[in-house]
Amino acid sequence: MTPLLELRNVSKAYMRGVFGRERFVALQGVDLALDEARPTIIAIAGESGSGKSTLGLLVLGLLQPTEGVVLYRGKAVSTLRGADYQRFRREVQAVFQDPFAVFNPFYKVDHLLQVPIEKFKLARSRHEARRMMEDALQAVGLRPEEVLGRYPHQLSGGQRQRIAVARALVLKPRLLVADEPVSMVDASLRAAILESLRRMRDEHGISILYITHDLTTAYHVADSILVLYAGRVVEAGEVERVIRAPKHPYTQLLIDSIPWPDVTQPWGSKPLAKREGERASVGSGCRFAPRCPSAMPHCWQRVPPLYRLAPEHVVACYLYESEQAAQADIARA
Amino acid sequence: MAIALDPQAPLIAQPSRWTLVLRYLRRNPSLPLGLVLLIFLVGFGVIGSLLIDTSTRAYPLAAPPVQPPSAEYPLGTDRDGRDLLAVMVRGVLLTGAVGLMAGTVGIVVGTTVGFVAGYFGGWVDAVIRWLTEVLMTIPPLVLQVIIASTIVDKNKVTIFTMAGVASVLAWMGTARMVRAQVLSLRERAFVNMARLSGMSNLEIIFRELMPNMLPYLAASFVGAVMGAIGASFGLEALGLGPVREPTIGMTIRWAVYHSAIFNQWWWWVLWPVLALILIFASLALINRGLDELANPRVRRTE
Amino acid sequence: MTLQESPVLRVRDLRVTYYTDAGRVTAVNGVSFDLAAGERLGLVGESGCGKSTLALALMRMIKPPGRIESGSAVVRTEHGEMDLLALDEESMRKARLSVISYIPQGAMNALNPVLRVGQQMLDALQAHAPHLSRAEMRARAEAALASVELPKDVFDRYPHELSGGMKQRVCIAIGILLSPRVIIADEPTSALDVVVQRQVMETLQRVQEQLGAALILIGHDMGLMAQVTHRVAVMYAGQFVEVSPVQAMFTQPLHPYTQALIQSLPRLDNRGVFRSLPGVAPSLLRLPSGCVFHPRCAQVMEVCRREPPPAVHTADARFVLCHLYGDDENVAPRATLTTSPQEVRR
Amino acid sequence: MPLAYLLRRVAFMIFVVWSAITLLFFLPRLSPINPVRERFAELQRSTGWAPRDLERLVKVYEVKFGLNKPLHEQYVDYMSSLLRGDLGYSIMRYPRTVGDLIAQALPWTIGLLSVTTLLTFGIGTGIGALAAWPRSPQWVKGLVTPLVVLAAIPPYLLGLLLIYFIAFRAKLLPMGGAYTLGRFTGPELSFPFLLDVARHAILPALSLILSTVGFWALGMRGMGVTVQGEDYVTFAEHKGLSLRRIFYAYYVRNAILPQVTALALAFGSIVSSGILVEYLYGFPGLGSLLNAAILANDFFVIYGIGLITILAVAVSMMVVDLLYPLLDPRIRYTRA
Repeated sequence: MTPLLELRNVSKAYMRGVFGRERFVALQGVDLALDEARPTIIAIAGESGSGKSTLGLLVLGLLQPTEGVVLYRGKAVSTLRGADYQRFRREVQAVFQDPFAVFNPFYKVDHLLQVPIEKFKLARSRHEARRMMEDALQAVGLRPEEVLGRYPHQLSGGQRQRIAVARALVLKPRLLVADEPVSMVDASLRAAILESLRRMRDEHGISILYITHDLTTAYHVADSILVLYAGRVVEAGEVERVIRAPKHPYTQLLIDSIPWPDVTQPWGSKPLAKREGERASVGSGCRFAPRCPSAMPHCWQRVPPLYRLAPEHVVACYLYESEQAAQADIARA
Repeated sequence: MAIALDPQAPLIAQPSRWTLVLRYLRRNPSLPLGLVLLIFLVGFGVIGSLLIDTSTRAYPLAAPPVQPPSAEYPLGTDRDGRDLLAVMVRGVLLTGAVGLMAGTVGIVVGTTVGFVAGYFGGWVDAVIRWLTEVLMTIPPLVLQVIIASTIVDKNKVTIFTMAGVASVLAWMGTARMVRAQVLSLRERAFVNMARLSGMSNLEIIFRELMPNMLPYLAASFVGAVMGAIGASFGLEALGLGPVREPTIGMTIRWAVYHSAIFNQWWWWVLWPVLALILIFASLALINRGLDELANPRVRRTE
Repeated sequence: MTLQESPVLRVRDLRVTYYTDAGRVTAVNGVSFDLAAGERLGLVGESGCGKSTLALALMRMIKPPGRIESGSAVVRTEHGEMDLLALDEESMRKARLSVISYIPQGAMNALNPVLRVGQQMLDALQAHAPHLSRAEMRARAEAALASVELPKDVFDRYPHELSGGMKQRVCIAIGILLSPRVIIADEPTSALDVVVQRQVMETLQRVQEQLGAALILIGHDMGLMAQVTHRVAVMYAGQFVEVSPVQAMFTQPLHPYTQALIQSLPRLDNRGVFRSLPGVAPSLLRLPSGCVFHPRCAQVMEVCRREPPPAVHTADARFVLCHLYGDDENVAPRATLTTSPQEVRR
Repeated sequence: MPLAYLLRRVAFMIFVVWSAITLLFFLPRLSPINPVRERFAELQRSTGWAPRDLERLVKVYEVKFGLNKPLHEQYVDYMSSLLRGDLGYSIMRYPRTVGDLIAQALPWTIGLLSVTTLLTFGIGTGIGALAAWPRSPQWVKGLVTPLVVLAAIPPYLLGLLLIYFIAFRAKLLPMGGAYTLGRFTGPELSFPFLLDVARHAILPALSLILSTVGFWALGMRGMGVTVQGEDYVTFAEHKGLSLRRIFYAYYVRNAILPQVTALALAFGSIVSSGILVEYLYGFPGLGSLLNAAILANDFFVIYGIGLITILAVAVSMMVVDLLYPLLDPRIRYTRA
């Protein structure tokens, strides 16, 4: 069966400088596949500059890969035209990080919901459109009469972000890219938004790419997780396994540094091998080698492939060389 | 588990729109001041041309030459026998017309160029940036002098020629502003949102970007009008203006040409200078007011 | 810990009001607390609850239309006590950095882009210790850089040549340059990745302990508070609603707001459980009657709508502002973690 | 400064200048107006003298000025003579060369404009910096609106008012010219002469200063307001620095960066920015020369003036780009 979404060896490089002489590789050789039959939430985790947001924009078709291909229902996204393109546009939606920036300040918040209803002809009448909007707002815990007809700056960040989620609900997409949807929302409201995401998966069969730097929320909402470091996948697998027993030295460092809100779960004891800001260029080797406490000589030579440790757990690290090299479709959980 | 509904939150009290407008005007008096001046000038021109037959009185031989202000000629007359009151009335309208025409061309061309450069980028942007860079190295007055003196026949200059010459450079400021604005707006997430909602490029430009730029465009338009009036005035002062039309600039040109000050014909100089100063002052105040309106730093405090 | 006995900072009844176009906004509404030398106090709350205003008030950096209405903030130094809120402008200027220092949020832009890092440190020394020779100043600055584990050459670098974590360390180095008694760190790591955040926080903690200074850590990340602080103050709509030692705060929160807040946090042991706090923070322009939290409170009572709650100091040195604990001296919490706000919701 | 960057920047400047000159070359040649014929028409209008064999004379002059050749050959000739620094002959003052006329006028212009530009920059930037500084007295902030109006008024108009009120009515200063013609036969290096020149320069300078000081003040104020809100200014206050140090090293030092760029550009355009005022006061700089050339249809002089203004602007833009990284350490020599 054709996967809903498939990334094959996708890389994205940005050109910098006036004549594009500097090449900055944001993402390199990423493979990913999602089946429609089993809706799932995949967390894409990594620190800033890891390429996680680039991955989201590539999936949304807002960026084109420099290498590899992004396929939606078996067709390359960049070549979609006509009805196929309309279907892709409607079925692949997003919730972005900044709940203020997604609103056009010129319009009332209704605009965000009205435009897709109008463009995708989801409603036969204005009355029906209005009802759809109200239903969606209620589904995310907002009172329509309190938010409709107001301007974005008159609402709180949490309310705005929930409207953005409601927009996704109106469209009933097949795939939702949620790029840091709660990082700019007060802690007390995060749970409500994450809960809406999970219900989208359960009740509407929507698959979600949950892009985040925050592993605590990833742990809570996602089924599987994919950890990026400097544009490459370093570890991926079922979320419980990866968070509870990380294998890659970077993932270990990352998870060890999570400040859990729990006094019985103290901050990690792992030694911090290298300092921040020292990301020496590594040419052809593992990008993490300069910071890695267990780096071996050949880590500097070649990029480690993904090794499969379990049916649902792969890691790109020579420490696990003895394990079997894995297939690319890591996320086909 | 259902998601908890917000308990009824008290709506944040917003002062009424009018209160906000009044408060804004108190903080930013440039705009109303400029508008009052502008209304006065327009009123002077419109009402004046209804009361006075400017089509004859503003031209030579309509009155005895060099009369100081009197009951019959409240502003006096010039050496060629023009009634200066009629000249002022017609001149304000003509000068305004030149500015409006050139400003309109400037804003339309500038907005289009700026949008194309900013939104599509790439080589189009590179060509446009190269062109503006080149045009920027040629001082505007010099370029306009060259155009007006070598392409246009000096004796056949009309106010349309003036507007044409003035608009050659009137688009650049707008184009640069629009390009910069588009570049910053384009990165905003709402543009991505619009694309995900199925909007095309054109729709994004007109429905999403353009409304946000209205205050900037308004300020830019006023700036272009001001620039065009300034440019045409420069050309007129140098004798490259419409010799047969009583624009304010040409009136000053003739007064200087005939050494009006030296001959003690002070009224011939003073009225047109005052009129132009009023025109520039009103436009500058409006431009500044709109600029502050467009500036998000100011708006955020509302 | 016997922290209460000799407070290095004693804040009483601090009130800050902003006079805005839309009306009067009391951003800090009668806050009192003590801080012991060497103590790390966390200050948490939703955005707009007044926590940054409180910090700015202690630095006397409230600008119009804001105004400090009342209160005192007495710091104990080796030269005696001084009330920061009663000092004249010039003395306050001298007190900044040398008595109380501030490490800003978003250190990305806190350093002057056109001056070298070293010069910005020398500026601070020149303003406060002009009697030092140039060489002594340089030595002090370099020592400060070393104590935040920055290489020596940072002294001669421009801010844009440093990473985010390094810039934050420079800000910490500046903050400790004159050995202040109190350090206020306003979300010092909010822009940093978790690994860097941990490194920076560990550095801050270490230098603070070396100095024996008190630290006020402002933030919204309860996880960070749990890891770093001794005591946590929870702020809501301009008031402290609960101040408790960190252990007690996380195991047995007293105030319903704190309870809901802690319940909403994702931890390792509650995967997939989503409990959010209903409602939105009230507008400071129009505060609810009685207890400001009552419209969102799961345990709201009739009295909460009418009367402001009493300030309750418990025997185990905790503070809570809530009608639930109004009557008895030794508070036995009526609501413990077993009855969560969600479950008792109507 | 990396040599490669310098070379790239110089090459870019040459490219821009070449583009502009080429534009200026083709613009008038696309026009139907024949400059030689215009010159004779002008002569006829002013003196009544009309040559009998006009067509032959026109031909002769066209050969003399090279206007008879095909366009591309003219272009090559034009470019190669420009490279030799030869701007051709003036039509109105033939056989004097354009270069000669410009060389005579240029020192006057540069003298007047460089002084006024520096003065206005200093005064305007100072007012602007204070207008955006929160602790300034209220009246300084109130200067902004009058400056907006003043900045919008062309110096020529102010010049007219100054002539009328100060020179003509009050008779405080001379009405025009660069020096008293009766007292001096020509420029000389003596104290009385310089004093005389200064007296003559006050009014033109004042018209320029009054109308441009607002430009600098508004630019500085705008930037100052932005810098005021920057975290590093706030942090400097948190550090307890003296107000003086914050004002100069943290606030002005950052806000002034765009002003410096603008100053370099203003220096690039000093040859053109005073044209109208010079002409008004009969000040023997480029403005008066340009006005004479326009009256006489002396296109070669007009082009010559256009050319050196272009060169001045292009060079100063390059200088800005080369010097800016010294002022702002964030900018490195990578742009081209």
